[in-house]
Amino acid sequence: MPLFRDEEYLRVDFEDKEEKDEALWVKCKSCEKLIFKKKLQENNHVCPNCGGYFFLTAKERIKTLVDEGSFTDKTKRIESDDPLNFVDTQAYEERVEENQTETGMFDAIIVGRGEIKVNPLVLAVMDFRFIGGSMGSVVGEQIVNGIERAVEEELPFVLVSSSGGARMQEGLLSLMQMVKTASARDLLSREKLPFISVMTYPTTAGVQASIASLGDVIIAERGALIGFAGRRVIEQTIGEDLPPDFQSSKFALDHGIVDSVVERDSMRDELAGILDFF
Amino acid sequence: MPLFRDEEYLRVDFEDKEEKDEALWVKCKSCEKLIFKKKLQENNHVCPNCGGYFFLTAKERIKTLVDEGSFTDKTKRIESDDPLNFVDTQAYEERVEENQTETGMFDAIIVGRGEIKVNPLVLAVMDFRFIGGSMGSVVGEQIVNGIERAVEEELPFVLVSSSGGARMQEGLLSLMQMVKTASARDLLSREKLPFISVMTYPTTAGVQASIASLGDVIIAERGALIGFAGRRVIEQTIGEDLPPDFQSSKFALDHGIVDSVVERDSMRDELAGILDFF
Amino acid sequence: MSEEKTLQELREQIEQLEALNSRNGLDLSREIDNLTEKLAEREKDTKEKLEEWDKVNLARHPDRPGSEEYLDYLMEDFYPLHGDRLIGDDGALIGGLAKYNGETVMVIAQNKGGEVEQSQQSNFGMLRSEGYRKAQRLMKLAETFQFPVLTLIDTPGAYPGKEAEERNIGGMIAKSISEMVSLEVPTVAAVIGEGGSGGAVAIGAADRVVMLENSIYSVISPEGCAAILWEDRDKADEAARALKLTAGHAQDLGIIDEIIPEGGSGAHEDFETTADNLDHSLSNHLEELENYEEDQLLAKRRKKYRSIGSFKKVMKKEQS
Amino acid sequence: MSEEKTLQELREQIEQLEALNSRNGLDLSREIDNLTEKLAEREKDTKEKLEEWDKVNLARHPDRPGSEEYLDYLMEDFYPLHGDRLIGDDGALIGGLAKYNGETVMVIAQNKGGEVEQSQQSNFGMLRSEGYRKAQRLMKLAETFQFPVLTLIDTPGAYPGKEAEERNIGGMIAKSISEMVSLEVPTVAAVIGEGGSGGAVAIGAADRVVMLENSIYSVISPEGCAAILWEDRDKADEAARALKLTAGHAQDLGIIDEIIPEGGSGAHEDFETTADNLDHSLSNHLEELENYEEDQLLAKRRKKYRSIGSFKKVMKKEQS
Ligand SMILES: [Zn+2]
Ligand SMILES: [Zn+2]
Repeated sequence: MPLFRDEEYLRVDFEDKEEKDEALWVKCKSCEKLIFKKKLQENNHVCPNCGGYFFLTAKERIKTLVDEGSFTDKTKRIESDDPLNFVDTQAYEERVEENQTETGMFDAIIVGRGEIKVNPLVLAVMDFRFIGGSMGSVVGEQIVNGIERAVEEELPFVLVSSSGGARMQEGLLSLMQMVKTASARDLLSREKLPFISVMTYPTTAGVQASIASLGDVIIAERGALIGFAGRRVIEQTIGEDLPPDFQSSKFALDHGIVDSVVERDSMRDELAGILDFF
Repeated sequence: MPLFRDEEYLRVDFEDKEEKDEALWVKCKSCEKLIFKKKLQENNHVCPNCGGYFFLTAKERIKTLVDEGSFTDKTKRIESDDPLNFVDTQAYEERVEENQTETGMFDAIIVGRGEIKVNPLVLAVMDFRFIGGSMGSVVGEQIVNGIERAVEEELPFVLVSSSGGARMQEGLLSLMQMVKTASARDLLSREKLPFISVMTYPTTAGVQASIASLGDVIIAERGALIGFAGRRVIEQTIGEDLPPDFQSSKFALDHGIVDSVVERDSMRDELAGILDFF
Repeated sequence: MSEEKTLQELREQIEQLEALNSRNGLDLSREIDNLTEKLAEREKDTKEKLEEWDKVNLARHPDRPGSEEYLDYLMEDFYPLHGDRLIGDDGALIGGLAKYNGETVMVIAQNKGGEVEQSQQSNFGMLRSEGYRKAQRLMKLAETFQFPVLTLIDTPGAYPGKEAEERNIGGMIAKSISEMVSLEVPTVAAVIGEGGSGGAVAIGAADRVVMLENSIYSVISPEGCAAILWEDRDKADEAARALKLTAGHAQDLGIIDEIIPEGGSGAHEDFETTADNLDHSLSNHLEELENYEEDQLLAKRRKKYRSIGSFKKVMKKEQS
Repeated sequence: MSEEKTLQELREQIEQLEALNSRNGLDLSREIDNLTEKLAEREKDTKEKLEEWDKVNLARHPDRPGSEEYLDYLMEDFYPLHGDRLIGDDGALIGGLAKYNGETVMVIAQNKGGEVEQSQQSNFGMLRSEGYRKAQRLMKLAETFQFPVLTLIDTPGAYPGKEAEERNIGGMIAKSISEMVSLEVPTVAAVIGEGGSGGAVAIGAADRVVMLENSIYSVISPEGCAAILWEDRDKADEAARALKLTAGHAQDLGIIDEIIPEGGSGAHEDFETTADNLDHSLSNHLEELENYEEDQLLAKRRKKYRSIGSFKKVMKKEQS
């Protein structure tokens, strides 16, 4: 049974491309050992040797979480229309296209319906590869769509963030997605549907300062980066170096910002356990 | 026109006793100058020489606040029945009687209806002389009565605290007055009636940790003492001396605990100004 | 000790009088009766005092089971939630989602911690501002999802620290009480050890309040009371008696709804019986409360707290 | 500078070509036309860029009136409220009860502070966690009494400090947005100077949002954007243009409801005209909003924010 059961909103499967492009072996950044890629995938992208975490695409993340064959991609077929005609070192339009080609995604998020240990839910997962997982009009719209779907089908909503914040290239429109998502989030509470926010590496700036921080329960994956301002900006402002664990998951837990820090291997169980209460 | 327009709930006027007992001149603790008592009374019990504050009885406080002749005492004719048969170095029953005789009050609070610069309100004022202004069953009941009267007559409620906290001699019953008053306080919000809490010297422990901290607007009189735990207890716990301004009005303002610090001379204007918004 | 000495002296005196009595036509029966009566009274006093003080010691017993043990035993599942989303996570307050009798409840519990290290982490059950704020957060969360709230009270009192005052701990206690008393879900509070003043009542403004047999609930610690009223901390046992801080008195005063018997000579000796009894009580109260509509529940709760207090009408009395 | 050089070069080139043209039967008209067009475009670009950057400088002008000045001028009465009841009182956020057109409103305003000392006290308008918490407190207070909420936005952004992160400033901004967007009273926000990213929108989730003509509103500071995208902070002017952070653009994007003309060459030159215009606008919006029932208001607000965004349908496109 395929993991992704595609339906109406069929999206191109980018699995093949990845497989093609990449070697059979990858090197672990933590222990520098070569790991057989298949083995790594089977192991939630956690190094079987040292336990180090490999970066997860949205699709890979979904695979680590949902019951096999249960996930239906409901990501809306929309993409950025470059409302600002934004050009920096590259035209935004081009950048989006490039990112789409590289990732096989329309934008930095996948939203769908799935089950985690038989608990049905709407699951939205951000992908950091796509312009830093940044939230522009499309990501905002997809999150709101996901929430609305959850409300309609009376399902819990789970968001896995991996985002540097609001997308600069859509200017004020991106900033407004903070309000748009926060406003939609309220619908869940009104219907007594839980919203579980999972913060991974990184959950910062405009995303941490809006939807990601509004979970009824907030979970940080070990190894996450959680904060509003960037480390360098803060160091410049206060004129001193920050400790290495600054804005880490542990830091967030110690400062009452998240409910728990969870290993990648336990995330699926953790979510199933929480959903069970609602 | 008399300041206190007594009605049904006529209480004994204790003015005479005070006048009898005390000399015509009093010494200011701050500047050590002798002040003519009448002059002091006319000056809101603020030393005309140095600006130092003299201690205010509930009645004196009321005089500094309300329009002349506007105040009607509505304090319920109830007193403590010593539910615990409490005896320390003195029997509580005796202690209450003694305090009643000394102050001419039933217990540590006066509640009534009055006007501050033509703004009608229910005003409750604690009196520190009466067993440290402590809140037992009677004080709790009088506050709730005041709140209920305010709700009934659609008036704002103003509480001037001067209390060391819950009254030990009524044990758990006193502790429960924290819940009783907090619960009643909610009625005001439901009716969109403002509750202004004025903290004076002292507003501490069980009173600061309940009704006094639940004001829509919280004002500290300059010179107030505002806090939960006592200075000595904290010093013993942390093993260091506390700064002199610890738990002062300024301290409370700096730490976001109160909305403003007000001079005694301005309190009447301040309250009138605030009431005007509601 | 000196009390015991006095009693001993009395007993000896009576013995001596009895030895002298009826000899040489001497009739000391009245004196003997007097002294015997005095001794009996004195003994009763001492017993009562010891009883109250014994309960204080039992409630604070180092081996007395704490919140974590009860949650472990009573809850089918417990997912702890952490933090107040602003300052930090207070180890003295544990809370989270739990399954109880198959239903989800929100648990909010004061945690003294067992081992020395744990106790330090949990600050011996003394909450800071962030602990009360965390409690408020969990209460609101429970309200959103209509989960009943179950609180376990076990604290010597709020933490008397500098930072706590800077962070308006009094105001935070007030806010906790205010939130809890207005909460639109059923609430049950159980005092399982020490119910220490404002720090305890902050999570005690419930529809139903129950107490374990050997727990205490007081407006002030006996030591604090003794220091203020007797100006002598060593009079704590006397203060304990005066404060009537046992479950029995709390029930007599109409403040708690039930006394839960402990097994053996106390929960530290027979945890299971105690926990089973607690279980039974909590289940019953929750079940009863779930019969009420939201507004009925709130009306009943308001009425309950409206009526707590003890006073009498002032008779025409002379005042100066 | 180098931009001006390029323009100068182009102009000279055109002049030279024109001088050569028509002489000796040479027809350079096409080349001349091309260059002229290029010059015009380039000039327009430069103007736009300068315009954007000029506005950034105007919005940040040291003499630009701040919240305190507008409140002084517009409000018949203002009673400042202080503190967040937990951590402290953030000088970068002033707020309180005010009389406006005879009615009570709740004002929540970012305060850069004028004088050097004031500016330091108010942290140059950069709010900390307690500032956002204070804003939330005032919003809830306004809701209790059904007072409309008026916010004035003027901040370079939230304070990027260590303590701010320890106190979950991101979460506090999120909470502010969430509270504001659900507030059951009419809300109007005015950007009067700098509307700096998340720190600004935290008090900007209003029914109506207006901007002073020379104010800016941006997802990121031009400097920050330049540093990240151009890897060169000095490209801030270019970034400013790209970000389209002026009132005109904000209106084109459908994000704000009105641009308020400033007097003279800007509010710093003609405060009164500017303040009068702001007054007029705020009054109108408040008046309009007061026609709606609570639930209509909320429905309209939700609909408004639901629809903000710009995207297109994906056409069948080839993907690997
Ligand atoms: Zn490894
Ligand atoms: Zn003096």
